[in-house]
Amino acid sequence: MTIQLAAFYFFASISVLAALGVIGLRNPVHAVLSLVLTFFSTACIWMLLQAEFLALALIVVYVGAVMVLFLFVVMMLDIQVAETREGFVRYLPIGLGVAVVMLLEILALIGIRAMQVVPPANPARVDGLSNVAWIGQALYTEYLLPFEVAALILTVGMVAAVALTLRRRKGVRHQFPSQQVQAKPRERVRLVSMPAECKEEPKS
Amino acid sequence: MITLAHYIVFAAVLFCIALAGIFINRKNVIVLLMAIELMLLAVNVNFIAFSRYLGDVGGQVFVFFILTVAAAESAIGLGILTLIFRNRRTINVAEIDDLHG
Amino acid sequence: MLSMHTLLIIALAPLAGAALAGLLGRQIGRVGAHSVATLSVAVSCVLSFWVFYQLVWGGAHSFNENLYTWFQVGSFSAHVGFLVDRLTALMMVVVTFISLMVHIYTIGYMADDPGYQRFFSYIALFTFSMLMLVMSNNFMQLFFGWEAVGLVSYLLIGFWYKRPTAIYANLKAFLVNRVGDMGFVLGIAAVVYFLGTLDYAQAFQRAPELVGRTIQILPGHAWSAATLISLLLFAGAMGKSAQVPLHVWLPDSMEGPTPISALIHAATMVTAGVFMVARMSPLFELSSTALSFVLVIGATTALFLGLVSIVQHDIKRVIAYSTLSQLGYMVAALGASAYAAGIFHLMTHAFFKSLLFLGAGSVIIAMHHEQDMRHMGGLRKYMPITYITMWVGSLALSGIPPFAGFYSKDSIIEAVSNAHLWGSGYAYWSVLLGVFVTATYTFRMMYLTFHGKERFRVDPHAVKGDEHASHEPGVLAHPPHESSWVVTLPLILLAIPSLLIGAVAIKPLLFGGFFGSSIYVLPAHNVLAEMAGHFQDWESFTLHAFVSAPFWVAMAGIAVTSYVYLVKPSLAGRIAKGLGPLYRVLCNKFYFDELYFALFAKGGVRLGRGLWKAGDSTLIDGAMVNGSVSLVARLARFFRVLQSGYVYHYAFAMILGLILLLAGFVFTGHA
Amino acid sequence: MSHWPLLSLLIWVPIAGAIPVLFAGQNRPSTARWLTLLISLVTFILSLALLFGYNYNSGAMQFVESHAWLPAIHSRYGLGVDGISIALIILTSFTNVLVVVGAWEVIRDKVHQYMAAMLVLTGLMIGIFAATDALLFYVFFEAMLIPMFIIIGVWGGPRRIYATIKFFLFTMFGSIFMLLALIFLYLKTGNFSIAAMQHVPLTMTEQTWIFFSFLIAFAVKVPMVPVHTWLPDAHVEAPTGGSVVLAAVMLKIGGYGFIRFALPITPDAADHFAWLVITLSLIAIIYIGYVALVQEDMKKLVAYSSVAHMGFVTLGLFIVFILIRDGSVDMAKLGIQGSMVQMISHGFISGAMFTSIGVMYDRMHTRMIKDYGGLANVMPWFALFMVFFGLANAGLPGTSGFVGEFMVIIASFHASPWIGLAAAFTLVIGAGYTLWLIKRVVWGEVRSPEVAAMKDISAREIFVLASFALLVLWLGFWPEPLVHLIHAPITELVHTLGHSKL
Repeated sequence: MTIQLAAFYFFASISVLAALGVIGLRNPVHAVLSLVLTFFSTACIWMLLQAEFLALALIVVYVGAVMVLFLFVVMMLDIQVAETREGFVRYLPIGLGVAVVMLLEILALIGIRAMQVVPPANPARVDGLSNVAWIGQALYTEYLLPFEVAALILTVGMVAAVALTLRRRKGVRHQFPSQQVQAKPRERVRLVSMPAECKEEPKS
Repeated sequence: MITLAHYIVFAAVLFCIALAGIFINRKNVIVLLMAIELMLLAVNVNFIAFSRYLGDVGGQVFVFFILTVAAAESAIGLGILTLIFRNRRTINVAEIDDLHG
Repeated sequence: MLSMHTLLIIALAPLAGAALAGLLGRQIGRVGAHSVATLSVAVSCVLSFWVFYQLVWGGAHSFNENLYTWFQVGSFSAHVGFLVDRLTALMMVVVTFISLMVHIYTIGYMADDPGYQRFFSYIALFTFSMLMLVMSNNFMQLFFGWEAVGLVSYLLIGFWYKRPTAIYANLKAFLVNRVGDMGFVLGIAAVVYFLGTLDYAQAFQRAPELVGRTIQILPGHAWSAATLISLLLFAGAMGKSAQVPLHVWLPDSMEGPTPISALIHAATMVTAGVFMVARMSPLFELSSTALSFVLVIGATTALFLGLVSIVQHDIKRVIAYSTLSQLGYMVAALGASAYAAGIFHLMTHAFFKSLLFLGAGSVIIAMHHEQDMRHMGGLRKYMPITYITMWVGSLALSGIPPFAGFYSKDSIIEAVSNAHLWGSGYAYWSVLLGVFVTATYTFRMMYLTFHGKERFRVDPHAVKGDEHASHEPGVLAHPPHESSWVVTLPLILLAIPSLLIGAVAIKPLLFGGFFGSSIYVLPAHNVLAEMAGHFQDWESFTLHAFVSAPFWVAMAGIAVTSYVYLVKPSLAGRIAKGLGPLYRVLCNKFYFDELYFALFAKGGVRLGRGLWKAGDSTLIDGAMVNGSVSLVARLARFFRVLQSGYVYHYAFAMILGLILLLAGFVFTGHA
Repeated sequence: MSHWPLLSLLIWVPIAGAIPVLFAGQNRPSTARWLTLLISLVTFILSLALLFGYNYNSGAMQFVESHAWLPAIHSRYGLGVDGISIALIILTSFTNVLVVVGAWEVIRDKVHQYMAAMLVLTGLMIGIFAATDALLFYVFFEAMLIPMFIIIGVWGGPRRIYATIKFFLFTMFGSIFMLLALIFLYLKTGNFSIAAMQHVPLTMTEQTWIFFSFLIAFAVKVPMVPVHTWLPDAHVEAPTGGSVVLAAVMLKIGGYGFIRFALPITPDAADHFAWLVITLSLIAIIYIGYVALVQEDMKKLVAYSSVAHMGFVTLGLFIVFILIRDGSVDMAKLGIQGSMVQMISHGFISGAMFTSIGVMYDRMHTRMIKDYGGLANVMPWFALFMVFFGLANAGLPGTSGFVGEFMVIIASFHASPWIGLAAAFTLVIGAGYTLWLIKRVVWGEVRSPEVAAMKDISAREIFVLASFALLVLWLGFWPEPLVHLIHAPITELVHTLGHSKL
């Protein structure tokens, strides 16, 4: 048993346990934190695969951004835990049953024995590059258009998320800068010409 | 040595846990979303493992894109979630059945 | 020589008149309308006489030219053109002359009708249509004229469109005519089929090819081509010339104004069938079966519809049935291959029958639109001109020498007696007895109208308000008086030919080869040639009458009628009662109307409703269209239960599917 | 002339013209009207220009335009016309002008949208008649449904939803089969050119399947018995303009489809199943005649009479096979000529009939025959037109209604006297239902105070009806120009039909 294998088993078991926590924990905040742990351990496994860039990206993007978003949402929303937990016990066996059947099927299909292959030399190293440079070269040449599209998707996702959650509350006073800028003096002051009015002098 | 099989089995286990999560947490949208994230993660593990063992950069690039899309997806998903919660004061999926035919 | 321009003017002048009077009627006013229409027809009339003169005495040849191509498909074409030979010219003269008389008469007759301009427009249009019919040089244009006169007849019968009876009658007239026209169109199609052309000249030239050609109509029954063509064409003639069993429209057509009854339903349009058969003589001659059919139909019409005339009370209906009977004579002449005699009778009949109708119209004006003869009587002292001219017409109708009708009718009877076709025996007895019937109803009408006691009373206070409104029968506001000159002038002008034309025309028309090549008769059928053998001149023909059967039969009819209506007026009622069932059958016109109404009108509507409800509504829309819709709806109602709307149900289904798919791969062993 | 993309202009001028009309907006109806009229007139004049550049002696496509459209499936933006198409295109653009004038004051609600829909509809229908690429044809064929759907669905009568859905479903049902047939032919020929499809050899089995696909598609459109029931419903609910376009142009697409697709692509199957279509046509003529007789709704009556008249179109097209078998080529041409003339003539007559009914409906807001009576007393000019068109509908010689029927009857008598007899029956039954309608509506005493209050037609309505009337008369008295226009392509077609594809 090499050190890598030991590390693999270590991170994998943490990851699996944390994943079980994600679906099993009662408190949503705990579940999210557990998910963070899953991601983190998986990132470590990716490191073992010498995919350093993606492992770090997973931690930075997912753990740093997405999971924090989850956490915010969970904490902001006032969720009745009891309500969302109903049926948990009832569906546990069926859920586990389905999962196990599925797992067995997948394993049977893949054929574990056939996959007992040792990894070849790191392909990035073969080309004399670091992993980051290796991906970067592919990304900015061959996959340039998808890359730009991905950027667009992210932007759209952001705009959509903002648009979805944006709301105008009633009874809240807003300023409308555009209208304020366009205001003209004529609209503000109204000159009314009135007949001259003099106080009626009592006739003497 | 760590063989390809290790990674694949690991990914399959993650995937099935996520699957079970969808079943048992059927009412809680947040956990559903998280389970989906887990599934994606499992898939990503597969991609990277194969990329490494086949020496093909395409797998890793694909993971990159999946991360992008997943981020966008969870942002919008959470946006919708807050909207639902704001309008209905609940995230219980059982009460969201407007599509009932 | 004849030129296209002259003929175009003849045909188009009335059309222009019709358009002006009709479309600009309000602008040009009443006087304008009748001037324009009358003038246009007068132009036609004068030019027609000129054309006639040119052809008969001027040595002009027949004119046959196409004006323009109607359509051309491959080698098959239809044209619009004119064929003017002596037969056409004779018809043109008759048509335009009588039309002109009717125009003049109408100025007086319709003087206070609100539809004055419309009326002139219609009759001028009629003149145009009729001219197109007779001047045509091909079948297509013939059919155009044929239908166009039918159209004008439709419009004119329904001229007083507020009367329910009038609009019923015009619909009936059009539809019954259409039944005949259906045969006519098929006849034309048959001509095209066998002869490959629509042109008269070519068709007649190729006609001999028809001999021996047959067509399988029903499997195993070969029909002679000539018979098929002739019978189909004759179906059209039966409709237009109101032969049994398509005669039912003509009596009802009397709902139209009287000038129309004279022009269209006596003198010209109804004789179109006779003209057509004469024109088609090269085709009809080829089939003795068809000729027999024509002969029997004509003779039947002549006798049996004449009988109906005896029991009518409406003066116009008496004349209408008499027209039917006379048309029967003409058609019988055609069946006997005596085409010239048929045309001859057509001509004399046109004059004296329009005279009778216009005279009846004059009487009707005098009686304030009363048409029932039971409320007339003794009118001779009020309206002498009408009285005398009507007698001329009546004597001509009854076939008393030397009036025109005698010559034509006598020659028809003789021709029929000489015919050798199947059914000619029956036909001969029918037309002979018809003479008795003719004399009877004619004299009855004259006696009831002009002689005997006055069966109306004059009461100035009886009629209030509208003069034309229906009022108590037999009560007049003013005493009857003679009509104005525009009415009597045409009567006099028509009385002259009614008196003379027979004697003048018999020799050239029947025996002088007047028609030349326009009429073709097989030598074996040529009865007129047989008669020509012992014909010398009209005087001897007249004298011969006094020793022949028809004259004495007519005299017998006159005698009986005179006795019944002049000597013992009460006898008529007793005879009617004595002949109970027969009288009823006659009064109901042999129940043709009732039968047709039940069978075709009601039956058609019932059939239509049945088809609509059962076919369209129930079978197609109910079972097929809405049935498939409701099937889908039912299926959908079943499947919608599956759509719970819960995301996790869908997810569950999806995962289940995935598991099954994987299991499938696992067990079949290939992915 | 030749370097102008005349056909493209004809299609896109009205469609593009719809945009400014839409921009005229709800509040400027008269701008929308005048603009629409202008565009319609331009389209009409452009369509007349086709006549001048047309070579009458050639049966080939002319004014051809061809551009790459969908290179992946070898479909081209291909346009071209022969005499048959030109006749129908002119009918379309002409009808459009009259419909626009006819709707002038009648449509008050959302005028700009109505006018725009009409323009788009016109452009698309012209596209149908001009397409030489089957896929392009199909696109126009389907797209045309949308504006019609809107016209009936928005400005229609009370049961318009039922009617539109029925209309849509019937047509879609038919066109799906056509699409299948076109895809099959594409796989066979390698492109979507109609001309190529006409020349590709096909076995009898293939032809049979393709023929029935086309038959279903076009039979719905024509419509033939028994898939005709959408037509009365659609007509009854459609606004006047919709009815006019529906009757005058849209039904012709079915006949056109037979001429362009079903007959030349599958001549042997069409020959083999001619008896079926002939039987259905004769049923349409007689059975529908009886059904029309008893209708109480005027529009339904005229709609049924349309079905009966279109029966002549299909009859004329399919007796051709019997005639070719007998060797009477001229009569075969006459049959197709009769069909074409009948289509054009029916366009004018039914358009005018529906306009007339629209005129009455605008005044009384009812289409029931029993509510009318004695219109001749209060509306003499209208009565003149109504009677005229009624007689034209009954096929009176001198009107266009006669010409087509006459040709088809003569040709069908050649095929068999019994077919001729059944076809000629229309003379009686057609006159029966039309004149009975006239009797109950136009003649008689004034029926009610509402009728007495009706005003005679305005100058605008006279213009519309008189335009129709002049054309009806012109075709009736001198059909030769039309016959000549379509003669060369018909000769070509008969020649094609005479040669087996097997």
